[in-house]
Amino acid sequence: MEEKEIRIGVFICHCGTNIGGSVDVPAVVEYAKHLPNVVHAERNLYTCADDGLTAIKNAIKQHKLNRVIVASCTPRTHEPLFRSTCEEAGLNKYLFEFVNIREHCSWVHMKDTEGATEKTKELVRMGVARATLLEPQEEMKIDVEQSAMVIGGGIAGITAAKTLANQGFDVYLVEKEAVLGGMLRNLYRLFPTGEDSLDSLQPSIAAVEGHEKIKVFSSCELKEVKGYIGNFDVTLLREGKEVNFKVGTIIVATGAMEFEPKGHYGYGKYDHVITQMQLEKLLKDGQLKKSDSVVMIQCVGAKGEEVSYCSRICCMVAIKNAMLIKEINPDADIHILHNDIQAYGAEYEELYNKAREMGIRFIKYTPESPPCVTMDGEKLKVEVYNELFGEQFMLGTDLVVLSTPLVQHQGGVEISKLLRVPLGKDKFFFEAHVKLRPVDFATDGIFLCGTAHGPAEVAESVSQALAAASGAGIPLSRGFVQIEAISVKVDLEACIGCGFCVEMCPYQALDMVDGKLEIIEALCKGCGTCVATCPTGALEQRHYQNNQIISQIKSIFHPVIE
Amino acid sequence: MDPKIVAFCCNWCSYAGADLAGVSRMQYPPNVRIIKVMCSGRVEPSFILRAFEVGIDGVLITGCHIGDCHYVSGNLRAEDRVKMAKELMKTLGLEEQRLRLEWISASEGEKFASVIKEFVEDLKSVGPNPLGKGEASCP
Amino acid sequence: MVDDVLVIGGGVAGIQASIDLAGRGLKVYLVERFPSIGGKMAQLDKTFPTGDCSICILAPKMMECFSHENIDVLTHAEVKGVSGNAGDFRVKILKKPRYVDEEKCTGCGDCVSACPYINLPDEFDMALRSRGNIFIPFLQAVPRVVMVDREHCVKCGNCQVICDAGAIDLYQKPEEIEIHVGAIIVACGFDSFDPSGIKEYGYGRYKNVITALEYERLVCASGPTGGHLDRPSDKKTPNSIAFIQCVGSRDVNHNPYCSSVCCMHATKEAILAKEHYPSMENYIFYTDMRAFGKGFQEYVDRAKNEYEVRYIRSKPGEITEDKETKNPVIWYDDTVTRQVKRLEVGLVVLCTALVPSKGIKELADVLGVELDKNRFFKIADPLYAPLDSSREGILVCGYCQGPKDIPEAVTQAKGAAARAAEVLACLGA
Amino acid sequence: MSLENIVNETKAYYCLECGKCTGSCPISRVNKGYSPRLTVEKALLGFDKELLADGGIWSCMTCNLCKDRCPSNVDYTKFIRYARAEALKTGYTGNCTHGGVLSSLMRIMGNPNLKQDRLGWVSDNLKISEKGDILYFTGCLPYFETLFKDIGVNSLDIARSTVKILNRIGIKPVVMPDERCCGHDLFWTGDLENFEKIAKLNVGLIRGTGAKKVIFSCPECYRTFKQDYSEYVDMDFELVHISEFLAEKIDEGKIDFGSLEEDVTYQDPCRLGRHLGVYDPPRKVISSIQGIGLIEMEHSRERSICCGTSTWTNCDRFSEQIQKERLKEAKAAADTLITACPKCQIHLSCAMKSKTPIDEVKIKDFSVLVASAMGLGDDP
Repeated sequence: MEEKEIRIGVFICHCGTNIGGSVDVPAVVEYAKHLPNVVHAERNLYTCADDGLTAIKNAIKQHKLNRVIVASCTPRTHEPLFRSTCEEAGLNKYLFEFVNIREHCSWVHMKDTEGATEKTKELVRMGVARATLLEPQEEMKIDVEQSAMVIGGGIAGITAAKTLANQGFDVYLVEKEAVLGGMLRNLYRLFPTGEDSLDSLQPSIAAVEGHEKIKVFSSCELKEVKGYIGNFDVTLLREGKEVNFKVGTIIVATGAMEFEPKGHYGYGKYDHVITQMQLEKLLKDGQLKKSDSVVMIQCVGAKGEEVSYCSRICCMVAIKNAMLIKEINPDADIHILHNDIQAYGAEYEELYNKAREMGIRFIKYTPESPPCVTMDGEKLKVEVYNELFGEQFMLGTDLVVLSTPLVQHQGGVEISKLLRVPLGKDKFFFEAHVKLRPVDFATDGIFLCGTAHGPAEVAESVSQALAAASGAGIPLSRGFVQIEAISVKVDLEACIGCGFCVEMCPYQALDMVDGKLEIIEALCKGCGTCVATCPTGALEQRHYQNNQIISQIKSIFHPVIE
Repeated sequence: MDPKIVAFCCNWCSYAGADLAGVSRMQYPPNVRIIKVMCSGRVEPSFILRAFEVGIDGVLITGCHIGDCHYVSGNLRAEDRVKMAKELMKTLGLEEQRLRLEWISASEGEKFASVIKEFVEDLKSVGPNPLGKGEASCP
Repeated sequence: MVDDVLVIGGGVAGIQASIDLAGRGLKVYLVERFPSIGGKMAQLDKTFPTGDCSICILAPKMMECFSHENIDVLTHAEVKGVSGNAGDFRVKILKKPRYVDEEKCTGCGDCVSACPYINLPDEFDMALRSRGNIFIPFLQAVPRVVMVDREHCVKCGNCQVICDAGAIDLYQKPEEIEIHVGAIIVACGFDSFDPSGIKEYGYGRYKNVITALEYERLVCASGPTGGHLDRPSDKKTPNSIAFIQCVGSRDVNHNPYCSSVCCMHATKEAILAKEHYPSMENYIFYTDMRAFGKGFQEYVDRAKNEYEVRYIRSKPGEITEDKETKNPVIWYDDTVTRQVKRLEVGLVVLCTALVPSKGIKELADVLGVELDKNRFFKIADPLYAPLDSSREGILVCGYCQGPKDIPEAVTQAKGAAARAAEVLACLGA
Repeated sequence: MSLENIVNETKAYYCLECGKCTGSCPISRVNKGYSPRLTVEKALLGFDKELLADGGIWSCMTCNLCKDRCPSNVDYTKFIRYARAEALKTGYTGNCTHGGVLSSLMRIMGNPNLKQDRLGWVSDNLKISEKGDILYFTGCLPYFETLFKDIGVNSLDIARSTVKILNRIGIKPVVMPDERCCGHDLFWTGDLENFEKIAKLNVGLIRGTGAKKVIFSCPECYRTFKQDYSEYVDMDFELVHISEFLAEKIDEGKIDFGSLEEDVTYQDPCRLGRHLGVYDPPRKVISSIQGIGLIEMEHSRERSICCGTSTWTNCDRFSEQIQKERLKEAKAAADTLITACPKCQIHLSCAMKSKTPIDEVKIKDFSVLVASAMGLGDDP
């Protein structure tokens, strides 16, 4: 479509009375006929209805139109419809211009027909000016490598790998430890079902290790990840040797670790002050010596300065472990000192009730005056102010168990640097949108699940892993990724390599490679913020080029005669 | 005197806010001409000056609330550019109120309408663009 | 072996599952009982903890789902029968009549203003506004098509006269279609628990005692009062609001489970009230403050410090009303100071439990799956297969699988999509 | 029964310490020292001695407001009853009012050798019989008449009216000459030993009359027979409250309640209402009287407030405050308050007479109202 004659068709919609009611549509059509490059103008009762769409297709063929303008409602709902109509008539869908004359004009100037009609004429005139400068675009299709990488071999990583492999995609499962299983390896029983942690894990590990579509790389480290969605090339370090392969999508399932409560409640000073994980190990190995009284303290290190979040699962871990101790020694006197018990949902509330039924006592302490643990001769002594009863309590106890939050580990921080994906204020990985894209990263092609996203128990990690697998599976099953053609392009002659644009991009789609700008089209989301800083105009945004916008500004008062 | 306003609305939040004003039939004066951009960060100081140059009386830039930007930080950049543009206008002797930056979410139709009404009143009191209407010939 | 998928329920979970399935090239049928997709999330004003406007982040997904070439959205329709098994389900769907031709109607709304009988409670706006016999489900409805309430319609014909598109057909018949799918994803969401059974709180007796969903509609910009918090008794803005937690939740006589979202949406609603009305006093009556999600605890801390929301650890015993001012009066035992106190506020918002949606038992029977004792879908292996129902090939996600918030519902929806694709792949292989 | 067993029996361990009980309790609202939540927490935290010695457990009206509203279904009313039984064993007791005359009366009536002469109120126009299918249980009315007629409460009017109404519909009820107190207050103050004796005595006497159906005008007797006797003695006769009996008659169309131009409001007795769930029959009977206006108080049905004290223990200024509050609420609804339990009538009438004046509320018993509406007059 080189410098041929510009032939614009304008279609003004009545939309019943919604536009026709306060805009003199025939007058606008008459006016549009005389605008530069307009060879055809008509009006329709409902342009988006079937007869409207067929009118457009016929007009394109009959008048050999190479630009189409529809003036009607809002592009947010109807642009896809009109673009596909133009495509069906053989016209590149980026040669279509949408002018909003309902929500932005007729509906908001209902009593001022004269003003509304004038405004409609001007809006159509601005549409014509912009349409004249539109260029056809091809939406970039990027082939996608038919494989995925899962970083982390805990329950989340295993589930994601298994689901993707079962759908026929090759999966590289990368784990820094020697064996798969992650945190569940050293847990004893899982709530709410009480299953044995390691036994319940075996079938999943076996399925992954035995799966012909999954290559497991254990005791190895991620060295480098380059590229973008569909074409990530990965370099691993395994026993000193480098391994590299290409993958289409990546799932981060690097897990988390238990917070070390140094200096809290005598941890490290008295030997009978342990963490829940240490208790779990004692229970697992059957080495918990018979203790007649146990005091558990919740929110150790959490909801404070170091760790400002609630770690979600420690209440249920404490309740489960307390019930296990009660099973071994029914006469044990167990107190759980808590802030607010996070027994959300149905099963956990039931478990919380069962614990109270078994005689486990819960005491609410105030964060302002937390309990204090001292050694009284041989026995540990815990002093706590029972906020709801209003009295100080002295509990002599054989064992103090501290419930500490899950926190990000150093391995996770390194992975975030390698993949250039952000960490949140809580240092866990920061997902694209906390509500509606919980398992995606802002960067396309990389997904997130398990305790790397934040504290979660097994069922939640498994659900997230399946969700991440779904996200990662889509580009693989389609084989290509289509990018809307509004990304930026650079005129390398004009580019002076100043690099102002690079910092503008939140998606790292721009890179200065020895003085010349390199654009990773697949990563560019088309916001245009970088174009606005380019001092020389070398950078341009497809479909929103400077000249197109300026033509609209200039045509506000009179037609632009190019 | 009918002040002419050009509004750069970002595709994700404020354009949808303007749509909602329409859907809810909130009436406001017909002085504004909306130009859709993908993000408020796309608006260059040059667009603003070009508008004043051709005689537009007021320029409105609307974007998503801070933290809501579909492109993470576009609206923050818009803030810097509007600050810079206002300094230029000050030196040019153009009244600062001729340029406004507003955060409007997709459900704040009423806010969009009231911003337009307010802006029209402001511009009426400030008076027409001293550079005159549409005479300037510019590339 | 067929690899189309049926998704039941057009809320945020159903929409997300459909988008993910369609994204990998599978054909999806999305069946929604209400005349528009969007579900409960469309009724919310803002969402926690970011304060995003709910419809702003939902509408693009609704449009993407509705206009996706791989997804057939059947609104105002219900699943009537399911036979066969995984990989080969035959599903009977009843498309209830809208009395409007979806193809012709452009949602212009002329008929809505032409209908003279505006006296029916608007379901979407929690009956805080009345609608006519012909109505648009809500402003941003997708599909943006009107519907006739045939039961009350007196066939005066005003709407037919005014409708240029000739879309209204008052004799439209229900239509039963059969589709053939390989897997089924259920995402039928929840209903809000009706607290009038808890007589001591006076819902239904005192005008200024409302539920949280009603509050959301009152403060929503596209709601019945255009976002102005006008309390029902005198349409004035109250100067203090009390949010009461666990109304019908964690209650053996109603719903023993914790609905998991009320502590957080109450905090959000209190913050919103403070933002719109700086002099507003906000109280939240709670038993255990449950802010366990990402960014939640920090959100509650901000509510306490920045927005001066006062959290009172107590479950009120009773609410009475000051006869003149119609202000609700809360009688409660402040468990921290161990004193029985009285608090008069301008408005009480009951954060009611969220219960499985009406008709879930019938749907479970039709699907041949079991429900657990709280009437959520029964999960065979809750830890390692949390989204598989008790029948192969039928997945469940969202609130109907158990209490959860929007991000968890979206996560489970994507998970269910992956499981469905996995089940189909394994059957097909 | 040790405190620990009491906690298990009443499922008090499910307590979430949410405070809804104390927030609902009419006593806690006026008496800062009493809190059902703290009482349960004492048991949970092992403060057995302090709990049993705490006089507060005898102030509880056992009115079930807290039990019905507890989200964890802790049966606090049963918890108090068991605690009182345990306290009794360790030598603690409530502060019995009226010098303890009521409790000694009840213990005496548990003695089999007692021969009462209690039918003095049966004048010749009241037709009763010794044997028959339908028996009318009068409980303590003769004793209440003696004790409380000086505050203007004639409890025996209740008995007379009830018999007149039954006679009007052709029933000559059996009224036993040696009937004993039903033992309600013994049961609720933990004296189970005497309670068992009285239960067996009463059931033996009733069996002797061959009665198939026993009608009660007092909700406390009704509840005691219906829910507490079965543990100690089997009964093969039907139990029904007079309001339920009359409500059935309306359905059968066999009764006309005449007319009465009066606005009244109705006090749900906690035993009839919350304990037994009988809310509608009394209302149905009252509103079928032509010309009557039945206006509900602010707190009615499940939310009604009890009459301030129970089992004749710990009546104090707090009880009076509750009674005053209740009378004010009744006055706001109507000039006449209908009670359906002799104790409600006594306690509320007593509060009417108290020093600090409050505006006059006429207090009338349910049966007396119905009898006068039917023109049966209240002449003896």
